[in-house]
Amino acid sequence: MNAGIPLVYFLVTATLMFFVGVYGFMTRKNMITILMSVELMLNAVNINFLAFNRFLFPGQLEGHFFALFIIAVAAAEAAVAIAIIINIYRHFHNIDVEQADEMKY
Amino acid sequence: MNAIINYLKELFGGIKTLLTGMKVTGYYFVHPRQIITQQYPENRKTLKMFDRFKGEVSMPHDENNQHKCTACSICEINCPNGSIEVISKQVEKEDGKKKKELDTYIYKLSMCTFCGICIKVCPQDAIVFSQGFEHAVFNREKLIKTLNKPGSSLKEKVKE
Amino acid sequence: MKYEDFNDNETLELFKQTGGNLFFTTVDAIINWGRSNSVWPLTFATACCGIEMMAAGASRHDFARFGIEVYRASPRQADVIVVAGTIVNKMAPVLKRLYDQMPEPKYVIAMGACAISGGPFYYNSYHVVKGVEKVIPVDVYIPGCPPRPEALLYGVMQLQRKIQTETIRNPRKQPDTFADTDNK
Amino acid sequence: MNNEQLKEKIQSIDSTINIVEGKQYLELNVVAENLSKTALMLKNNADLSFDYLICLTGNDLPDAYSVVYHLESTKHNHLVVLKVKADSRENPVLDTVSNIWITADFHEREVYDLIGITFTNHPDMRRIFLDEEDWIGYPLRKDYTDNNIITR
Amino acid sequence: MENIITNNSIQQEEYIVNMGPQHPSTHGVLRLKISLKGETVENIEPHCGYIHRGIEKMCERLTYQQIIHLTDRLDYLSAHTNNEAVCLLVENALQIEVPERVKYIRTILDELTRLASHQLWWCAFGMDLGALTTYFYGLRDREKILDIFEETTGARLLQSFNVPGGLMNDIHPNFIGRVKEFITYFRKKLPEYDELLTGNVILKERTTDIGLLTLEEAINYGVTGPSGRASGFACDVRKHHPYSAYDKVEFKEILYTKGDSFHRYKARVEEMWESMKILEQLIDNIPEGDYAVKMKPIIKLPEGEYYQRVEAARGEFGVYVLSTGEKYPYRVKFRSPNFSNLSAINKLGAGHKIADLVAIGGSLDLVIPDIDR
Amino acid sequence: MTGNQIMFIIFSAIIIIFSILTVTSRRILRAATYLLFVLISTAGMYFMLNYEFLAAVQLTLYAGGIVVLIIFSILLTSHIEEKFETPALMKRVYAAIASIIGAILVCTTLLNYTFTPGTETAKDVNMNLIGNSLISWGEQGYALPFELISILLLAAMIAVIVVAKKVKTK
Amino acid sequence: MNSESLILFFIVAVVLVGGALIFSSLVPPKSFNPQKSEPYECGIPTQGKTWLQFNVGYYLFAILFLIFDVETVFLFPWAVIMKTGGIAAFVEIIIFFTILGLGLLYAWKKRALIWE
Amino acid sequence: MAFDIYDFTSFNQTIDKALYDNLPPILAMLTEMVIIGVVFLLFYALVGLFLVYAERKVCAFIQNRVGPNRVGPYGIFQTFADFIKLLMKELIPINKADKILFNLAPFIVIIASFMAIAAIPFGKGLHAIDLNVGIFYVMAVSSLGVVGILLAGWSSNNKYSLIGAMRSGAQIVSYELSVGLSMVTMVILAGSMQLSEIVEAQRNGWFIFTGHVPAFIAFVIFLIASTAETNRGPFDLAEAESELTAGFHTEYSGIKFAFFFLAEYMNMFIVASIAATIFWGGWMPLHIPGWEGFNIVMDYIPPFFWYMGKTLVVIFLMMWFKWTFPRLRIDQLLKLEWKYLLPINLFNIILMALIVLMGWHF
Ligand code: SF4
Ligand code: SF4
Ligand code: SF4
Repeated sequence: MNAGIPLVYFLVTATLMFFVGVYGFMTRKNMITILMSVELMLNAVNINFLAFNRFLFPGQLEGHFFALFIIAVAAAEAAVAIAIIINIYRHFHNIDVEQADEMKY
Repeated sequence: MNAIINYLKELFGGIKTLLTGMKVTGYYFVHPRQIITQQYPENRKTLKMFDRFKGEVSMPHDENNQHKCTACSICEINCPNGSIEVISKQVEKEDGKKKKELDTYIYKLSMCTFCGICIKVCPQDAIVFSQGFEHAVFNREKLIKTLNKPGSSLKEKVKE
Repeated sequence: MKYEDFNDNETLELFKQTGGNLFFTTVDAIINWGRSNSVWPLTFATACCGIEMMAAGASRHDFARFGIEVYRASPRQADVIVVAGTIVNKMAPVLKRLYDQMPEPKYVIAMGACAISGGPFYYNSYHVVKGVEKVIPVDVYIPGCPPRPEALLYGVMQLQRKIQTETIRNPRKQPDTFADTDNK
Repeated sequence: MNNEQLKEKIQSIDSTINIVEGKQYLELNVVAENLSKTALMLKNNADLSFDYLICLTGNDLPDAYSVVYHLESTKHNHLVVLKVKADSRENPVLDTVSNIWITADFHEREVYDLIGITFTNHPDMRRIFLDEEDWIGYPLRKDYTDNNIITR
Repeated sequence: MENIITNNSIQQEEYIVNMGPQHPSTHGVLRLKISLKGETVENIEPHCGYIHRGIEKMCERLTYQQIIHLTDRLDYLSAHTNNEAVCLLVENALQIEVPERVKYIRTILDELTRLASHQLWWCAFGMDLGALTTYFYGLRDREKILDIFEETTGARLLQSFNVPGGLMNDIHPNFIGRVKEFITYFRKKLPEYDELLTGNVILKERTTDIGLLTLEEAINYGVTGPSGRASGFACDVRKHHPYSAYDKVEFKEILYTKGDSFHRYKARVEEMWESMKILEQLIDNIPEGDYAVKMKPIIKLPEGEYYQRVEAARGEFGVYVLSTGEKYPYRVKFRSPNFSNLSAINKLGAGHKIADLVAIGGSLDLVIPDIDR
Repeated sequence: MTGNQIMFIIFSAIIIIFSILTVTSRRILRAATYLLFVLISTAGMYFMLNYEFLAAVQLTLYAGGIVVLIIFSILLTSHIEEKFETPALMKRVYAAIASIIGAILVCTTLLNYTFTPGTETAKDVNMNLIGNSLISWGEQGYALPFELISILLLAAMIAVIVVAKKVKTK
Repeated sequence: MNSESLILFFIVAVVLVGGALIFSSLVPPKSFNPQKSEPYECGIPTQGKTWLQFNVGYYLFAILFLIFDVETVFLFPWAVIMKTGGIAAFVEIIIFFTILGLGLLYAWKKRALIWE
Repeated sequence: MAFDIYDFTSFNQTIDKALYDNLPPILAMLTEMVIIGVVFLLFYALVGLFLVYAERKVCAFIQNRVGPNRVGPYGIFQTFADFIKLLMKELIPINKADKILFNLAPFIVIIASFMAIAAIPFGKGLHAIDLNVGIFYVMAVSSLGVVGILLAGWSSNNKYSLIGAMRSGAQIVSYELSVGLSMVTMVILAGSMQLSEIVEAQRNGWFIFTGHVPAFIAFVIFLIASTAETNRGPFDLAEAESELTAGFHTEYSGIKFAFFFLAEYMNMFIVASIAATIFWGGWMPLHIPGWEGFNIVMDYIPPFFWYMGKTLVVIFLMMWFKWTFPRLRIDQLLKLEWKYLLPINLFNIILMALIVLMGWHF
């Protein structure tokens, strides 16, 4: 299904996505949105892994499995992150990073 | 171990009660004979109300277009919510005596509560409950009825 | 049921006069068919008449045959509000609000003496609204206290007949003749 | 206990209570100040123990606003009627009994709503049926008028 | 997680949800203003009056015969019982002894009313809990009773069949047969109720330990009827202050002690069995006689105060009349069972979930027009 | 243009547009919804690369799991009328410049580099292959990470419960 | 047919569903009154914010779900080859389950599975 | 075998070929897809309407009444009338609602269910797509629907909606686990995730028979969990009428509401199809070993009917549940999932793995 699409296209898309994520990471204040930016970056990386795997090493599966484990780890990370965010929210009624400076856990 | 046994007991006990419930509904599903629906507009011909059914107050007229109401207004006074208005007129009899006679008997179906007091108190038994129930209208004015038919007159008491 | 078997055909003819547009007849027919066969009532019952409304929904009389068993609790999804029971002053704004929140096209059935005119509470009562039409426009009146379920079904059929006179161009045109009637 | 014994018993505890044989039950007339005291006594006295307030009625009598309490003892199965008149006609005030029988809470609000007797120390003295904001007057008073009412 | 509730560092904002006036599970136009915390109910504030019709005021302008049709409309599910209260009051005040036949018929109709009411409660309760089929089964069986009513009294719901001094009419010739037929029918159907709902594990889970009311609280709140008896409050007027023909029949006063929603449920289901027993005892023994004594067309009660209590389907229904000897009563007050029962709702519901509130409301079996009058 | 290319364009357009919307939207739930679209399109990309399993995993875990969790926490922590303030202009400009420069740098590098496509015969990534790799040790075997994942999950679970239950100590 | 069809499938669905939506927002009769667009709350004006207060029960379950979802995802490939994988696959999954079972047990014991 | 006469693979290929021969490839593909899309959408709508009608009739029979019978013979056009009515109903904008999300939510719900239906094999070769991760794909796609529900609840600026959405979110995600895990149980037995292969694997006996105890347990769990996942009674807390009036779609009117309504029934159809496919052999006819004559007769019933028949039986079961049981409370619901279904399910997987390992299955 990837016939006729050069590898670079995938990579460029992924790059743009990654840097949009970076932009979000830098400008956002709300922790949940920051988490969302991180997810964007992770996805960009995943696309890269898979594109490289498919185009450069079609006989192997490293990229595929890397992506799989990244997703799994991302899920675990998101779970813990959100647990922490919610907990912060319960304490400060606010989830802005800037206000969370005064966290005295 | 006990905990596990309890756990299983609870589980199967619960399932059993659920199945009992399903048995009941299942029974009715496979027994369409139990359906008790009366299909109203289709069964209009055969649909018969009980004879005491209070459909609406009506004033029976006999074949000479005569009714029994003497316009005494007892029903009007007794009706708890003023659904009846008896308008009477004075008529001169042949013998020169003035006599009160019914002009219009207004019955507000829209207000009647079908308590039956009017019928019980009427000394002449001039009004009865009729069985009709199909009264729905688009215009509220249609629900204010005149019970005596046009041109009707008082039925002379048969002296016995 | 045949046309002649219904009462109050005169008023229905009035509705027909105000409607009627040759161009859209077929479309109207289809839409009215849909609308009239699927009037979903709002679960709204205030008093005794509500019990008879429930009875009308139950197995013996089965509202569902007319396709109106889908009682919706939210006015957003309801087509008809069956005012079953007394409306008092405190309730009137609520009723109005519920009616306002229903989407067009919407219909109102006044069921029972209370909804039509205040019925048993017409005289000497300080808190009863004397007829829902003081609050919202009514399409069909069903007298009775309470009307028996068949009477409600009959009322619904009257409503269906009324819906069938609608046109898509100019829905729900009330003839001016009884814009403001009051109990005399 | 039958009515006689009850009468004796109550009289022996508090002789200021005016006891009348009513049509059905004993009627105890108390003055407004003594209301909560008497009520408490009726409930707590072991021989009387009127623990169930059946009904609480506000009346607009020609001379005063009054409240009637129907009390029953679930233990001894006897019943009395407690009656009290509010002192003032303009601003009738009575003590609450809702701390003695919780059910009086709603009933007193009802009396307040419809008759206009205020109960002191009541936890939540608001109208219960009529609209709190815009209803004026107390409809069960005999002199209540309203242009909503259509008389026959 | 009890720890979260103790956490005060968040400023607590009241979260208020209205249930009603137009709400499927308040059975009418009751409005419950609920303060929530998460899904847990903190406080319930009932707002009544959405159907306050001023019946008590109206009664001051009506004769005693005319009052009766208004009592029908208080608790329309116990219409007959409410009528009876007024009639008994008038009869007692005038010291009229009604014929035995009237007493028997009244009692039979009372019990039929109670059965019909409990059936309706059963189906509404099931519906509140989401078991929609109960609605249809309950009303299906209720229709049989309504047929009996309609044949004899001419109306299905609001019969106005009692008049001071007796009954409006004699019973229909088919009456006895129909009642017997109904009893045999319903004896078969009632176990189905148990199979479908009572035994159901979901129902048990939803109702046990929900809305506990102790005996003291029940008495203190004046919670009567099956709801009170589920808490152990022996408040059955039929038993303790018998009227009509109740002193001639054997029946059990259903008493439970736990006072949770499930036992309120049970109490009603068991009461249906008891009602059928009463019916069976009476139906064959209706004495011959008149169906009413002759009354003067204008009834004037002697001056004084009267109170008459009867056991309606939901608890003790009382009529208080203050008469000045006129043909109109000076003051009429109805002691409605639901009004007192409702006052306990905050006690019952606080601390439970919203869903439990529905179960509690259902198990109290409120009829709103009776509360508001 | 073939169907593939059209699809690719659609997907990448969705990805880029909605990623930008995700990081700029002022309503947080909208941002989450846009993120959902990005993730779904990413799954589409995986489909295009013939990694169906991974695409489905992406849908289940990212779109159906993480996003749902994010939405849940948004539902818990923010209100419908809430809008973010736009961040300070300078901050935005700096961030934008940084990311644009980064993107341009990487892109030029990518475009100038010639990748040598792999010569091996492409493996059909079917479920059997994936499954076998997951349980085999050694070369092309991922049994160890597979087991490690379970430990990771255990750790995450305990962490979550500990964190969620922590309030008591305060 | 292959997985390309998915996207077209999707587009067709969007177009037709959206078409119905647009049609329905243009054609049917409309009316306006000030109360119509107010949120519905049993016929009473809404009080306070329409916002559910913090409720820990929900999110804890969502998080636990996510964790078990990851597990399900990893079970699928294993399940496919269980038939052919033999004892090795079985042993591995036993280990996997034991570790996760510990987690579940922990949650159970910590009363995290009880909704408040 | 005899039922192979109903093979649609060659039929598909013929159409495929005819199109590609006569049109440029891209157009050919497009037309093909559009045709399939429209056909499926029609099918979708018809099935949805039929299911609504069927539900009404089923509950009517359970409840001793006749159900709709006045619109067309036996009322079969009832749901069409409803549909026309809903289409011609005003759409009310809500104050302060998040307009975009408010309109998007029904889309997400309905498209998620629509995408899931694409993978379901209605007969041999009769499916839109046959992914090698088919069953997983269906699970993945249908898990997106919950997002729509959450969005709907949040964006309509209504308290009931929000509570309903939160409840239904917690419920759907929880039960999705059980659905997934019971699928895993059957995948162990089938050794494949491709739906067509799973069906093929049941040529000699449906899994519910060959897998004996664990398969049966898995079936029960699947039934319960999928009922919960589709938000149907007794798990319909999200729209618990008696508590939350209409739950998450309280504020939706007209066609948007119809989408939610339709999607609910379609989700039911999808889970029923999956149940029929993985437990009851999909379009495979019933075979009883040894009864050759019987088997041959069965073979001549077209697979599509087998498939539909089985699906409808499962749907009927779900309706039967709904019309019998009271609704659970949210905490009981979650307790059921996390304390009963999930542990039993995990245990069941091990059991199934053991059975497969030992070759105890038939
Ligand atoms: S109907 Fe009877 S009571 Fe009424 S006015 Fe006529 S005669 Fe008198
Ligand atoms: S039945 Fe009753 S309400 Fe009706 S007119 Fe007669 S007295 Fe009046
Ligand atoms: S019309 Fe009669 S039955 Fe209906 S609500 Fe009014 S009083 Fe009750």
